[in-house]
Amino acid sequence: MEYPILSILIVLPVVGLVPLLLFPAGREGLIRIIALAVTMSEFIVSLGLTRWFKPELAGMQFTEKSDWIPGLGVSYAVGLDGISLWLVLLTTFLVMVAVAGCPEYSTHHVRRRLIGILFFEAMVIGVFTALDAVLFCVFWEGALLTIYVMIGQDGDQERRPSAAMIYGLCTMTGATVMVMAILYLHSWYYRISGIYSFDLLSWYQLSLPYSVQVPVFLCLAIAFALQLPLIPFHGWLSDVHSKAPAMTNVIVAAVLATIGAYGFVRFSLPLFPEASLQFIPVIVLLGLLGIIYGGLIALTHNDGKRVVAFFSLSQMGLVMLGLFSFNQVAINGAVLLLISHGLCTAGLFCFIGMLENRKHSFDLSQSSGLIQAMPIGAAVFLIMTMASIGFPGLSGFVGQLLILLGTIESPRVGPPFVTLAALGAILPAAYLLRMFQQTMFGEITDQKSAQLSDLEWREWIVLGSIIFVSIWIGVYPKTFTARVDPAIQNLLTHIEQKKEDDANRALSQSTAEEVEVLQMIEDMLKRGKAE
Amino acid sequence: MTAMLDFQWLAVAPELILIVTVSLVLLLDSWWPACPYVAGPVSLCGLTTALAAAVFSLPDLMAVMPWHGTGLRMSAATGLIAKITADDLSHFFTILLLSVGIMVTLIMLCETRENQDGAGAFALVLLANIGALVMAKGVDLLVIFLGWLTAHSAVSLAIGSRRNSARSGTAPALTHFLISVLVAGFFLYGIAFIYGATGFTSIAEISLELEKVDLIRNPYVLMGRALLLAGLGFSLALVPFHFWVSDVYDAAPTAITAFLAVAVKIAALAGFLRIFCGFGVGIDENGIFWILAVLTMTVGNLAALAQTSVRRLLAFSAIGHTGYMMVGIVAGGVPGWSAVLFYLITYAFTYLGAFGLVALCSWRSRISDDRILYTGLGLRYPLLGLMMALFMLSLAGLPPLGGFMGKLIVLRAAMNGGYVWLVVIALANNLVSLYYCLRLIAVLYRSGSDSDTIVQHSAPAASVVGMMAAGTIHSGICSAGYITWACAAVERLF
Amino acid sequence: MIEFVWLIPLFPLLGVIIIGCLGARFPKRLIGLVGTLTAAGSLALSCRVFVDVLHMLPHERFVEVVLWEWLPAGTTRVDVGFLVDPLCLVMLLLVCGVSFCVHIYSMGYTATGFRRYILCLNLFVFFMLLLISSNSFLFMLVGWQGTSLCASLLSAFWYRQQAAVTASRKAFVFDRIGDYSILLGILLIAAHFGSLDFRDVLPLAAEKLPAHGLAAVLISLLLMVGALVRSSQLPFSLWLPDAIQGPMPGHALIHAATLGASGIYVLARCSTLFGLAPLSLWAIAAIGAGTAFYGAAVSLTQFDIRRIFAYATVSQLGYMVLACGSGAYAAGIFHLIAHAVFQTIVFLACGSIIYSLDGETDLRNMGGLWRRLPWTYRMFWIGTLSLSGIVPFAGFFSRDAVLWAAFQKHPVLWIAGVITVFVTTFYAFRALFVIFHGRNRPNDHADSPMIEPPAAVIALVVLAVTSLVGGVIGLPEGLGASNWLERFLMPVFQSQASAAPAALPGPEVNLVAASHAGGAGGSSSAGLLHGILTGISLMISLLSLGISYFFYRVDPLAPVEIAALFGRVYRTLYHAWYLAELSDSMVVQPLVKVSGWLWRTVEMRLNIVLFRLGGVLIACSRFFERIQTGLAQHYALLILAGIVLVLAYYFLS
Amino acid sequence: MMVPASHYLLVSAVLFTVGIVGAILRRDALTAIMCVSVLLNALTLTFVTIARELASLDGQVIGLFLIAVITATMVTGLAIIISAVKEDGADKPERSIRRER
Repeated sequence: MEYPILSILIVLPVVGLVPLLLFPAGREGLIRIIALAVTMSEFIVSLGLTRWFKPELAGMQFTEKSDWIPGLGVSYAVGLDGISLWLVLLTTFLVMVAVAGCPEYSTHHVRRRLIGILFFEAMVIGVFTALDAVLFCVFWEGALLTIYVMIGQDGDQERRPSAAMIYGLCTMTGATVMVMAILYLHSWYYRISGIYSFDLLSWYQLSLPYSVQVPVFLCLAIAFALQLPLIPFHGWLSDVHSKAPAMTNVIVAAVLATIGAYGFVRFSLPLFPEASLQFIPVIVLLGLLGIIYGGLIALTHNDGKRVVAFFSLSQMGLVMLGLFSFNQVAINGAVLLLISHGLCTAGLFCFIGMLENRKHSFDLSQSSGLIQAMPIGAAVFLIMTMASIGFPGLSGFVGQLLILLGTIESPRVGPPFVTLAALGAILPAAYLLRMFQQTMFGEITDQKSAQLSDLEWREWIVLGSIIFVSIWIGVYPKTFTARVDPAIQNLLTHIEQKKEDDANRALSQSTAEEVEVLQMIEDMLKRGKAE
Repeated sequence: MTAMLDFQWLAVAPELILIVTVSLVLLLDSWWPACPYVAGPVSLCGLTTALAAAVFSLPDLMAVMPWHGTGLRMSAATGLIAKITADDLSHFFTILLLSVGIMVTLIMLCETRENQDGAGAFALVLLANIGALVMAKGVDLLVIFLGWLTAHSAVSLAIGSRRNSARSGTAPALTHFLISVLVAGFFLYGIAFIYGATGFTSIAEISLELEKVDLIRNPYVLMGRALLLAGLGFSLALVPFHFWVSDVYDAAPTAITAFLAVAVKIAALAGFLRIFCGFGVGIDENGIFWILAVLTMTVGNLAALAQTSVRRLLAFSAIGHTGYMMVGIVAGGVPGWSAVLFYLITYAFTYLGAFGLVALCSWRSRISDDRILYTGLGLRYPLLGLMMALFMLSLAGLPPLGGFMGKLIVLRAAMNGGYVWLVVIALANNLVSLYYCLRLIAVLYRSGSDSDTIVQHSAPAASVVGMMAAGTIHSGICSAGYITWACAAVERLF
Repeated sequence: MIEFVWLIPLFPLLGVIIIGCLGARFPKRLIGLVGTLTAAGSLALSCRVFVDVLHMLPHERFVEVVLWEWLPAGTTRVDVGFLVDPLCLVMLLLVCGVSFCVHIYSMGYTATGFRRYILCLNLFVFFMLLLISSNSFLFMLVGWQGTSLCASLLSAFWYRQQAAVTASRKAFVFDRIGDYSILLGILLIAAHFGSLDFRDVLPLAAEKLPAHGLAAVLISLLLMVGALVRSSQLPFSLWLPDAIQGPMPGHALIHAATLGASGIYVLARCSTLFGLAPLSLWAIAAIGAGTAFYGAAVSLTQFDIRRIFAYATVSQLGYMVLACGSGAYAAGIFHLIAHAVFQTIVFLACGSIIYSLDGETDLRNMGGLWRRLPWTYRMFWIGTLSLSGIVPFAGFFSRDAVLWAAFQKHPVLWIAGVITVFVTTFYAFRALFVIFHGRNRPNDHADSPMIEPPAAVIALVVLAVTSLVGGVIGLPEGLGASNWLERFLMPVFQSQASAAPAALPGPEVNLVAASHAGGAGGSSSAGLLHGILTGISLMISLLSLGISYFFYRVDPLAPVEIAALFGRVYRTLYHAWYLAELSDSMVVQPLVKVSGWLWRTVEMRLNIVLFRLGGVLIACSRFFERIQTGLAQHYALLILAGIVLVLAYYFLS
Repeated sequence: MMVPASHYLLVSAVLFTVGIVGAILRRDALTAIMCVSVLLNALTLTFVTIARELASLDGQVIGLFLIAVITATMVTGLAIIISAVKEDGADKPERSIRRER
């Protein structure tokens, strides 16, 4: 495999949006076809990744490295391991789905939205593959900015500025804090090794004193938690979801959350083992809080989009639990749950978008009896719902169960936590089924929903493909876990080994460590003054 | 007479060329007063040739030039030599300043049609450019002051010489002039103090003197330092000295505003670098720089937060950017100063572009309220909107634009210098700036405005905007080259 | 042939796929045919497997068929695999047989949305077969949740009726509660055993878990709650009666025959674990007895025939639970089979009745149907007799076994059971007499389509015959006969029998020992006692039959008077002990309140902080703007101040 | 008799202060600029004094040089004021210092 396949993946969408820029605004059909072609080819290329990916290898694959700003140690370094592999695939797949299932309503926005989505795709793939902190930062902020613009542009009219602005502020706060943390790490790496470098893989070898780990960990945690979102950083979530159009929602719900979780995997866990271990209770508690809080609110809420939003909030709580139980199985499950959550929310939002596309709101209190108008749609929606509530044999179940199984075995998270977390596997049944029944069953209330048209073949294919993947995960998850496992194994061993290093150091010369650090800080200060 | 021989005329070639151009422009203007279109191109040619001269004179200058610079003997009787130097640093600044001058002239061309008294303004900008060059090259306090005064007086006149979109330029001209002259007084007094304490005005000798004799805590020297800081702070728009900025930027002709915001700041930074790194030995000034940096960042960005007029917003955020540069200065050393220089480049790109856009948009339509003027601009003129958004994002320091790289590198220098809290504050400010930039972008794309902004199609200004946009992106993505240049420029000093 | 056991659940799935994908334009008859064929296929295959197993020695009748690894959960691997053992086989035969009959019956009747109906049925059968043939706790969950989903879909079959929709959701949510508890149990098992395979967990339970240990009690209690919710025992017995709102034949298969039974199946399957926790065994027994009585008593007062027999089901499930609680799992399974058969008969009969009356379900509007539905009438008789346990129907033997086991556990349980016997017979015949011989003629539905189509009759007859002769598989040993079923199932519970004496304290020891000794056909005293008890229960049911005949044939006013006499009791019973109202006010309303509160007070205010901060910043900004007076001299002054500041720094630092 | 240098410096400082105060307090532009010129001339005096103290001619040269500079500056200021007045039409220079809101 000599081709720079990752760079191709990153560049392809950007190249693809050039023709979109060139075409006049009048030609939505053509534009959509082009965008679809681009995303499809992107997906096919990413399938190539699985083809050439070597499951047995634990480390990074398809790596490329070239200097960007040599003086500062900033480089263009990309690579892929088992975890990011599936996340990249998920992204390409979902973007394809979103473009294919993109509702035609408000056609004057379609072009802009497609451009946005293509750019976003490039950025996100960059985030998943970047091995250089600055590069990661660049892609990260690029992605968030795109989302901000998309929300701001084609959200609902009345609430849009505030929703978009809140989102923008939250995420930009996160990004800023992240820059802070990265600079801090950079300076520490220089202080310890004497080399300017932003290279993640070499940062992994860095063993920081605990006092340094904590603040940096917190900064990064905030940055990532804002994307997940983890309670209480979810202020933007429900507004954005309820106001944004379906296609944006697909992307936001499915991909953004994944970015956040990925950040934890790529940065927090390997870089700050002690801090992460220290903060397990906090993170886990927040996760549980999210699970229960989201579930409770969703129980009686009437805005379908918000319900799905809260659903993803609680799912993310479960994911965090899995990640921070530091257990092979649980992290495995977390990755699977990420994928499945992406698929489910994407499917639900696609369907909602198709309803909106038929000029039909998705308000639970108003729409009912849709099954009479669109039986196929109802069936598909039912399967989506089941997949989301963790119905065995579909995608949700596997992830949730692996997380729970791993968590109960891990000594760091006690059974009480698991008892609460299991609620996250149960509660969705209550509100998602309610959503399904309130909209699909019952008498038809208004004339408009009586003459709804059932799914057409395009929408059929879109949702069908999602269901197909979901069933695949549910029935034969080994396809995915087999490639994820080595990476996680690698991560855990890395963490353990670093932990015992530090333990030894603390054992041998804890005081000397302190002195050394103080010394470093002092002479560094001197240097700063002198210049 | 012998003194004349050892003077490197080549070192001042750009200035000489500019002087010739100035006189040419004025003569032309007096010959054909009816035809203002000549002045612009002529001064453009002058600037370009000067730039070319500066670029090509580099190698042989490097060869012959002693590091402490060359000088022009002012009086045969005394040994007083007004020293200018032509090291890498001054070369860097010369090229930067000349290209900025070119851009500003191009922007001016867009406003020329309306006011017939165009030529004078062109000449004044050239003069100001000369002043800035002298300031950047001088290694003698007096020379620096001379350049400083020239630049500021010329700018004051230029401000008064023409109208910008909404209002007359004379009022800001008066404000600027009055304050600048006052500050000139302080500047000069500072020089007087140091001269009195050490007996020299040339920086190199002063620093030697300061090291030799124990003058560190000498009150006169301290007074001198403080007053010099004030003098340069005025043109840098550091916070206690920044009050004139918003009014002047708001009312001055756009091109001149651009010159003030970019060229003058560059020159002032050069002077700052020469003076405070020149005899930086001795007392520790980082504390005051730290305070000034924090003040400047915070006040600038916070004040920009509530602005509805784009000019004033740009003015305040320019103050904020000075604050970021101060962060680099605090970090100090080669990393710090090279970061500052790189930041300067990206800042120049962004601001010239932004002001070019303002000139394009706000000239014809005499709407003073920018909220109406810019609402939905991005929908009516997609390209313009895109550019504006680009510059705003660069101001807010978002990747992969120049602004991001500049901030990143400056903050990195500060962080490596151990100024963690400074970095924290800077990033907090960055967040604030993000807010108003994003809000402006939102305004640009807010549909349903009834304003009929006629954007006049002025090729030169548009080309400026285009080039600057390209520069903003390029300096963000391929920043390596710029950074190496900046490092090379400051290496000699430390 | 055994290695093809996975084909058994596959057949119905095949039917689902065929009907679901292609069935859009199939004629109704073809759809029915496909459904029946698939049912027949799995029935035939399971018979084949059964025969194969019969040829094996009792102790090696455990065959595990693993298709592929499902969840790679580190050390605890979970497979997509099947475990063929006697218990599984019995259930297989039962489910396939009943589903076959129901399919045949369904072909007779056309309901609107027939395709949906058959789809739902087949899907249910598929999941049910998975549930009973899976080889690990986790894989069992697939069937477990699938069945509940299909059941709730069927309850919401007529989705226009809000009541039906609500009921179906209620059923589903209740089952999720059960799932939750079972999930926790499974997690605990995984934590303690490091495996979830029945073959690994159940035999080793005695070694891995300390008897009476917290772990054992916890695990067994959690599993118990799940099972009890499924078989709708107190206090979770709300959902099943409400859920019966769809087409009756479907409910006959799902709610009457198999769904509730799956809970019993789990109890039997985990017998070993329960053996280790006598506490939970006692709980199970008590709950079973209580529910048996509760169901019967409530059913006594209902007028909606669907509800009558729904509560009958609840009560019968109570018997099975009681049996399991008494440690006589074989008896429980036996009663499960018998009950499945006769309850199916009754439900199907009700189906024809309701159909012939155009969806009329109220007892008070029925009567004298025996002429219009002769076959249904006869079959209903058989069903009722078997339900009320009259010799020689299967119901008699099975219930007798249950009661005997209960007596061995504790006489009080037996007494409760016997009282229930009385009530059961009473309400059963109440329904029969009122429906078929009642005085008030319903308005004659001459226009209603053909009644009693041959298909339906065939299905009913087959079931009736089974119910008539089914008793032979479990003749009570106490009376010297040989209980084939118990011996066949023994290997499954053997491990428990071996583990139990070590675990259980005094009395149970010799009781269980006695039961197995009885199995050996030993102590005659036990046999005598058994005979006496049987006689008593038989007498009681005959007596209650007579009473109900007197009430509903001779003197119809008597029941009304009695109802008036015990007004309060009557009303309590009629409202099913107000359980619904209780749960609503205790659980549902608080949740709704909390949810609303969270939304209003927390979620809506989340961004307040952000806004407040923004306000402060804007205020600062305004202040800086106000400083800018626009007067040059003010600026000069401020600059002067700045210079002073700098000077101060220089001189003070 | 010899007047000590400190006196000169003092005088120039006083003049400087007077210039500042005047420039800040006087509302009309003309006076303000005159005060500024006073201020600058004070500086000239300073330089000359220092030169005399150091017994080097540099200071004197600087003084001469400054006089030229000051003149130029004053001319600039006057030019601006004239243009302002011309624009406003009214001969009330103080108005033109204010920023027009």
